[in-house]
Amino acid sequence: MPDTYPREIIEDLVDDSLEWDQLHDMMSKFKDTDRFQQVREVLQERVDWEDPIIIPYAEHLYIVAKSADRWVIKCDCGHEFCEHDQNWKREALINVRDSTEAYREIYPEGMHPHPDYMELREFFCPGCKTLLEVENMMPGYPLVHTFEPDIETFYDEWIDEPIPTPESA
Amino acid sequence: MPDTYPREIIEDLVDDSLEWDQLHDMMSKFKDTDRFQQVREVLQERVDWEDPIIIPYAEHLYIVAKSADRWVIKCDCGHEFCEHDQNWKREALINVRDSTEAYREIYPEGMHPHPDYMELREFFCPGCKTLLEVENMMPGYPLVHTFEPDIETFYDEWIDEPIPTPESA
Amino acid sequence: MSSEHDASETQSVGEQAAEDEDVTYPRMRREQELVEEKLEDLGEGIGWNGKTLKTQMEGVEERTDSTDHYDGQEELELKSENPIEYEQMFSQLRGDLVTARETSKEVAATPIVEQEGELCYGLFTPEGDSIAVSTGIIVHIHTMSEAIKYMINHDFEESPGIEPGDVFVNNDTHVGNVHPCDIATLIPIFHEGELVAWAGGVTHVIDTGAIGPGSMNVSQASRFGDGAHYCRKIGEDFELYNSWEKDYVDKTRTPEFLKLDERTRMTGCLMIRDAVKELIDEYGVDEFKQLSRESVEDGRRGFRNRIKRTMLPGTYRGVSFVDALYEGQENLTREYANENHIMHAPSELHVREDGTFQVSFEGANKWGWHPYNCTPAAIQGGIWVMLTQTVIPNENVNDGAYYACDFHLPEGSWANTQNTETAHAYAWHYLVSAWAPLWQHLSRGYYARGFWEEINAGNANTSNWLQGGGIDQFDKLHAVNSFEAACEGVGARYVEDGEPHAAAIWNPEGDMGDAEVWERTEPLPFLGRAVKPNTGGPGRRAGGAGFESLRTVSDVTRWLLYEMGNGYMTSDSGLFGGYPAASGYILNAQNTDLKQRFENGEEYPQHDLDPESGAFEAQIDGDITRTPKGISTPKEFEDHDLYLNYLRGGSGLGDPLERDPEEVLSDIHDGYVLPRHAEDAYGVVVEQVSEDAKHNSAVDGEFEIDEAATRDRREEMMDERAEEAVPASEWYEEQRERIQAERDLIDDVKKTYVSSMRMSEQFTDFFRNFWDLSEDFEFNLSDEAEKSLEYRFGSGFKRKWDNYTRSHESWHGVGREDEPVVPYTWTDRSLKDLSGPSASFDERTRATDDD
Amino acid sequence: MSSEHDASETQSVGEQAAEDEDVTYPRMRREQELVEEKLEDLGEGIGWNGKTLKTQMEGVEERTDSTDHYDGQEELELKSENPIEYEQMFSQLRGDLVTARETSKEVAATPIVEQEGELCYGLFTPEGDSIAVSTGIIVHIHTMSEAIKYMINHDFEESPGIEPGDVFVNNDTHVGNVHPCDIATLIPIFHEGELVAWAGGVTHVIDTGAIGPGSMNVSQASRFGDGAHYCRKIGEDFELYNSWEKDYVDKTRTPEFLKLDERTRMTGCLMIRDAVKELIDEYGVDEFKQLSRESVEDGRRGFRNRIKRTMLPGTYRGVSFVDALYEGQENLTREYANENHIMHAPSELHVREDGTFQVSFEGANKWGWHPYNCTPAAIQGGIWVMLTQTVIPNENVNDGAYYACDFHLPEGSWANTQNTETAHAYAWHYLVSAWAPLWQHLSRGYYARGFWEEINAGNANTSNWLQGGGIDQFDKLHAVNSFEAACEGVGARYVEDGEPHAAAIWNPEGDMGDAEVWERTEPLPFLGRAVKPNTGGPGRRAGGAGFESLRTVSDVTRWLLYEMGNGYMTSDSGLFGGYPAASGYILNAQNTDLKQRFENGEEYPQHDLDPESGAFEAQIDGDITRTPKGISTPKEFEDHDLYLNYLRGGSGLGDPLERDPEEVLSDIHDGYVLPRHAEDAYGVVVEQVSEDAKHNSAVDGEFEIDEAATRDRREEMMDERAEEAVPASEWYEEQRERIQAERDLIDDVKKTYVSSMRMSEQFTDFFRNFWDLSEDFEFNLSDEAEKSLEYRFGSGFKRKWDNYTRSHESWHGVGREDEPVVPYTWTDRSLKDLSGPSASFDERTRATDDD
Repeated sequence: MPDTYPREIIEDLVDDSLEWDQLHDMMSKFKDTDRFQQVREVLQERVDWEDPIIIPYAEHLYIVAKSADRWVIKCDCGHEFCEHDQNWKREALINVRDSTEAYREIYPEGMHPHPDYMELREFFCPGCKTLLEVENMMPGYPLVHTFEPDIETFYDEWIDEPIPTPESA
Repeated sequence: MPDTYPREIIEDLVDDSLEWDQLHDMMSKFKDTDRFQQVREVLQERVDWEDPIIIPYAEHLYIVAKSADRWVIKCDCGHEFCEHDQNWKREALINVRDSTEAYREIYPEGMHPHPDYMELREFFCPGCKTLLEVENMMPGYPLVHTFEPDIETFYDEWIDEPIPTPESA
Repeated sequence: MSSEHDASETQSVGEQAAEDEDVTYPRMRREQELVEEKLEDLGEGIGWNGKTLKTQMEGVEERTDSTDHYDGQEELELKSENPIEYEQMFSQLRGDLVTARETSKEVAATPIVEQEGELCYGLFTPEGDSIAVSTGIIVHIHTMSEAIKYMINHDFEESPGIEPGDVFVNNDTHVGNVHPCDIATLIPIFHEGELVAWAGGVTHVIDTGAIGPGSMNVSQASRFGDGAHYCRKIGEDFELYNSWEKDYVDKTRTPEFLKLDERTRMTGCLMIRDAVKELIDEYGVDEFKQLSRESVEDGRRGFRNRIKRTMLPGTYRGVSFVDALYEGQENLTREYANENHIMHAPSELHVREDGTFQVSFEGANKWGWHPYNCTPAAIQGGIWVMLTQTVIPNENVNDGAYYACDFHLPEGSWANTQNTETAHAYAWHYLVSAWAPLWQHLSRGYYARGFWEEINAGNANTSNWLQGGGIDQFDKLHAVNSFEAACEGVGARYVEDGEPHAAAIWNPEGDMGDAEVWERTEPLPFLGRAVKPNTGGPGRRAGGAGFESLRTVSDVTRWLLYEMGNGYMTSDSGLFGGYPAASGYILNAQNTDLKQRFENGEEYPQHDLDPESGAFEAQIDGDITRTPKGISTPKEFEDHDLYLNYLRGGSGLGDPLERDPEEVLSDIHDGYVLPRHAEDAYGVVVEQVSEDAKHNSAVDGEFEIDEAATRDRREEMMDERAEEAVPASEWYEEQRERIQAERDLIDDVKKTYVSSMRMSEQFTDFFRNFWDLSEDFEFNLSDEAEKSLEYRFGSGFKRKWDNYTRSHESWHGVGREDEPVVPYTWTDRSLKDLSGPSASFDERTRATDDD
Repeated sequence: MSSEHDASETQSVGEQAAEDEDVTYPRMRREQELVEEKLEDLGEGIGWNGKTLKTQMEGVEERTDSTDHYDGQEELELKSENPIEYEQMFSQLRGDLVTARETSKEVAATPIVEQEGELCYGLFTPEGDSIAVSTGIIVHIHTMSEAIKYMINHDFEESPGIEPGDVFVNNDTHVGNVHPCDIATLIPIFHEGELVAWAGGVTHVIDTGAIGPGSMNVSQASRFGDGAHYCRKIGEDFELYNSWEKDYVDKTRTPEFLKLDERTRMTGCLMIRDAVKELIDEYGVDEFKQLSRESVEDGRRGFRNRIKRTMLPGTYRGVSFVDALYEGQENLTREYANENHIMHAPSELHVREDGTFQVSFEGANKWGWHPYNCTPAAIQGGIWVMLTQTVIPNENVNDGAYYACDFHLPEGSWANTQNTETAHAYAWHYLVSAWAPLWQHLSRGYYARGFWEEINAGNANTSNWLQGGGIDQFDKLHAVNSFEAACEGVGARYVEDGEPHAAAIWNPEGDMGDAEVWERTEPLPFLGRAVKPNTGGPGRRAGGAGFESLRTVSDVTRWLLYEMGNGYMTSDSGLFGGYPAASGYILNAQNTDLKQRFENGEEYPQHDLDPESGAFEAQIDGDITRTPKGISTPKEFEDHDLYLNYLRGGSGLGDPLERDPEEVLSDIHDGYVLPRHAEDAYGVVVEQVSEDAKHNSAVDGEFEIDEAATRDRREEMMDERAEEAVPASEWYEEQRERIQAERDLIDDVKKTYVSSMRMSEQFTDFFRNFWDLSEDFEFNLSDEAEKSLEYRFGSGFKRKWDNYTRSHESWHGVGREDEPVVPYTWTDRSLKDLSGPSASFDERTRATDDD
């Protein structure tokens, strides 16, 4: 019983170039046990920098090892945001859409939130200006620290591998 | 077992001069079988005219026999309204209270019907001007023919007596 | 009496009963075995001699119909052969019912039941006809009767089964109730495997989960806001199901009160069951069965005898109205419920040659999107109780009286909606207003027959109802409905003034209740309570005065209050020249400075004795609502807001100018009449003895009669009558022209006429004939009014009963285009135009004149 | 398929089942005898080995708690020793459940059930844990589980008894339901005198008698307007009580539909019972019992394995909001319900080291006077179904997944009101909006783990709900609620655009339904139906587009319609730079000239594809309501009025500037995107090929890309980003100052913050810490907002459950002032500040890592 996919399928997945039937198979059949490792390897190949990827964090973003005990959040453009357990949004560029005019660029009349009730916070990478996240928030809301992976547990207990370091890479 | 009251009690009743305890006894004890006859006799004595009373019809009003086959509604002042099976109100004087001003003679502010919703129709005897009935009606309502006694059944079947006539009186 | 205190008392009474059952009543188990044997082994029913209940009920109806005697009881064998035993048995039953009520009342928690006695018990035949009743709100005897018949008719015997130890509940208006807040507990009583009787009890509970708080909310337009409805089995072995105990508590804002009320009813029903068992032990079951049959027939004959002895045969007619103003009300549950309603209740009573009654409401207008609609059970129960309080005010009250009355309630009218979508939460508003002419029918009969001591001008419109709820002083969800409304002025008698602030007709024991008691369950302290002047109608005999309580609000959050009563119309007319009682108004004050006034020891309002005086307004600052309307939907009140609870007076009797001036003077001193109205209404001129003299001082001598001026004034008034009144014929022409031109007739009024005309060919003919209008005369209505009628007439029927037994056929027998079974005699046709006096009587019921 | 046609079909199916029972299933009788013997003669319970159900349930909980394996099933004996038999048995059960659903669906009357498949079945252990489920709206599997546990917990076994042939109903939200319109039928399955399982089925019915018509009315403020609630026994011997059949029909506007729905559920449950009996016949009861235990434990392990295989341990956080605007709405049932609400749903997911979930809503704000409140059963059932559709999208779905999740729902919040006075009729409005971040938690986990094919930006806000009722084209009282809402745009996947007008998440089978089918039960003809542009959120992968139907009204009287959806807020955010879906708006036209337009063959509106175009307004005269709000209370509609039913789109994923311009061009041609937004949102410049070219023509080639201009525009937009965006630190200072000064913050927003702050010390700390506010920082509110909070916080609790078993203790475990059992990590404290990664996990559930 195969519990892995061929490398080229994983590459297509990462490149978002899978055909629908391939994708459908992947969704409805088994979940491969080496997916994390394969995807990480492909991603590591795709980026232009050497820091070992510890985990893919979000589209364009990675937690990478700067040393054995320092992990940071880094954009694929090379911009480094912050320590891995900090909220990268606090280091991003932000644009807030909170007027009817600004909303109407994206949505037709009447089909957008009311600016008094909700604003859109667009977070850009200071390096490449890519739009990394859009938060729809009630005005005045704190920034949400969306994801804090438990890296040690993951590596130590779930996949039983050492956490990558610059040395191990 | 007594099933009749003394004549003087009945007279006091007709004159509205019973004491409360007498009245209470009358209400809570037996109903005398000859009441109709006694009251009719007393009333007949009280009125100033000779037409035999067939039945007391309402306060001040009577159905009296003008002949063996003609009965009319008559006021104790002597005024004759109409045939016994007609509505005496159609022959009365009428005053309609249908303004706030008119209402306020009888009731304090806010405590009377709204003139658009209800009027008071006061019916007076054309003879003695006594107020005989007050109807509280929605504007536009027909006059109500309140009471049509079935005299024949009453005399023939319920009390088994001949209906009074001028001749029998 | 705190509710906690009550709870412990209850427990002792209620649990004792439950425990006793297991230990000392092995009878129930024995009965269960016997019934099981009959049902399963023998395939028999629980009726007598193995019949099913349904077959047995059909037999009773069949025999009643074919013999015109209840159950074919042409001879009252037991009564005639052993009259003393009959009376002993009946009195014992009656006594046991009264005792059950008095004892179980102690279990109750609310002042509604405990102070006002809003409960009653009945003992019924297996078919649901009442044999004997307790004291109390016995309107519900007949509604319970309908509920039992409904259960039989809809095969509850088949499932869920009717077995020894079972407990049933009903509060569904369309099954048999006036409104959902009167909850009935019904238990079957078995003997040797046969159902021999039902015990039933009703209490008026404080909240049944209507869309607004209080037992009789006013803001809903349909059943869907009327509260929870129940008609089902809720227990076995005289224990309530756990599922039931967890169910209804969330369908009320006052679960603790309802639990205690239920214990009350259970306690009473079990006591009645014991009493029946004892009676059977003593006299044997055959005697009991015979008694149960004969007592109903005896009741039927007793009613007719009483009628033949005290009334006159013939036809009595009257009409009454009441307003329900919803235009502009807030928080209605439907957009189209925002309209004004007028109830139109033509009332025609035929007293037939055999002493039976035929009551017809032909011409009643359509039901409406308000909670004042009625079911036949409500009207019949309501009128039955009204008759029991008047015609047969004695112990021998049961469904016999009902069997002597036929009711014809136009199907689709407010009096018989036959549509389970309609709301009924305060059906009494229309019901009590509609039966007003019946008082006068009876009084006219009594007058003609000479029984003047029985004459009564009518009753008060039972209102205001102070209701509401929110989070109370104990930080709990709560609802209130003050039964101060059980105390109103009574209509004038022929020989006495109407009693002031006495019992409302539907509860002969009602009184205003102790202020302290109300305050214990209602966070609405009294600022004042007093007789209210000029509420009773003027007359030779004056209508009894109502009273008023001025309440404030204390220690609540999100508290709602509302008013319910007549406003633009007065529902009860005077008699023989007496005037109707005053109509209602609303007075509230919100955002007041009461707190500061308390703190500063300043004056604050305690009354609104003379609404024109400005006294109230002078003593409080705030947002004051003073309106002559009578109904408001729930609105927010906060601490230190004010609410006037004005309880109405009764109507007057006789020409006020015939009233003894001394009595008018007493009226002033007693606070029944304001001095200015002594002159305007009575022609009695009074003088204030000093500048300090106050009306309503309850001190004699503050006013004096000016006798000469009074004489003059009265003569002058007689002259004014002669001058101002016109011959009716003149008035007729003027009015006819007004109607043809639709002049000065508002839409609400015209809508009422059109509604009745669409309901009834007969009324249409009457109206057109009386005013000599064209054959196709119709009023022109606004679009809104047209729409309102279209909506309601287009709603059709949605009936609760699948099958109607004979006694329910009349629910459909009226309002047809052809001649209805009820003769309609409002048109020019008089009794004489009928083929004979007896033609006014339904063929079916003519022949019974054996007694 | 007409309802009449249906009725006859139903009869054949339903009655056949009933008849068969008597003839061919003497088993039920035999079971009844056995149970009676146990209960009465032996004094035993109906559980296994003579235990009562309650004792048995306590045993399962005890063993689960002490071993951290469901029922102590540490070894899956059956599965490990005889895996093929285990799988065969389970598959057979699963297949039988699916068959029961497919077969019984044919009995159904409404398109809701018949077309949309709004029904499901489950098989449960005696203690109410689901063993296997059918397809369909399986959110109700877990709610039925709660209902069974409630019945056990509240001693239904004692009374009314749980016996062979019994039928139970539940729709009470506080017992175990999302909202009252989902009615569950539950029947116990016995074998040799023991309860071996429960069969349960749920259908979404068309009307349950809420204060307004339709299954999910929006105008009520409390339970008292939420419709009828049931939790009780309604039949024996697999026959419904006559009392029940006469009861519920008046508690709905659509009795005929509900009758058929009930037959559907009965049919399905009886089929499941047969299937269980056959399984037992084949494999023996011990195997079946073992299967039922092991399958739940297996499900629990399966969930954890799946999580450990596809997700990352750690903490996921998100927040969502939705609006419910009631200020100025008409016909609310309470005066103080007239206010705007914002749902605040902070969502914190801890994926623990053992693969279990801990979901916390700490910080959620208070419940409100609207019908969008939730019970724990609703949230847990809702999230359970969401997980079954995502994490475990296979056959092996049962309550095992539930046993692998802990929920912490602050008591008193909208997510766990613990107050039976609250309204819940459309709990989904808050529920679906609140679980939006969970999609993203999962997607972030999948992303980190490499399972990118599972990534999904979220779901659409499920709305609009077209609902209403009145007198329909057949002159009958009717209610409608269009399940076109079962079809919405889906959120973008990582690797595909979101599906347009696909299934709503809570019903994987949902589609928009045939217009003709809706028209058969709804007097609301379609004028047009089309994909709605710009409803999906822009992104590299676009959110799936919603659609719209323009309906008119035909041949009705007193017809009400209303809207239900988000308006001022969008509830689902985009992911990874994608934008949220568009929010809703309301468009109606009343008093129109549509009739004349029809008659004259003139143009009339069929769509509102571009609200800015003026096209709609140009094609109709009348009173047009166009408002960006999403909710309206029932309002009157007449023939030829118009109603836009706008079904929402899904949210987008990834930076829109990364979207292939060719795909944007396709979007235009497919009607997903209006041309002007191609440039504004995507930086794609298109040109119209000719003046006649239309967007949304579904014809390719009407627009062309200007590639150079597109390149330029996109570069320009990147520059604009650099210029206009500011460092977050700068933004932070500005915002901090804004909050301190309370500048540009409306009362509705501040009220929401204050509500959450009063609910939660933790949220308060988080908010103050984040913005570096003083220790006593509070927002100043208007009097109205203060009152609103005071009213609700002052309302206290009114709990439905008397006793909570272990699994229900968490309903009270959150929101305390001291450290709650859930670690709250939103404050500066990160995972690392805890004593160790495992410290984020409740002690009780740490140790289970045996599989």
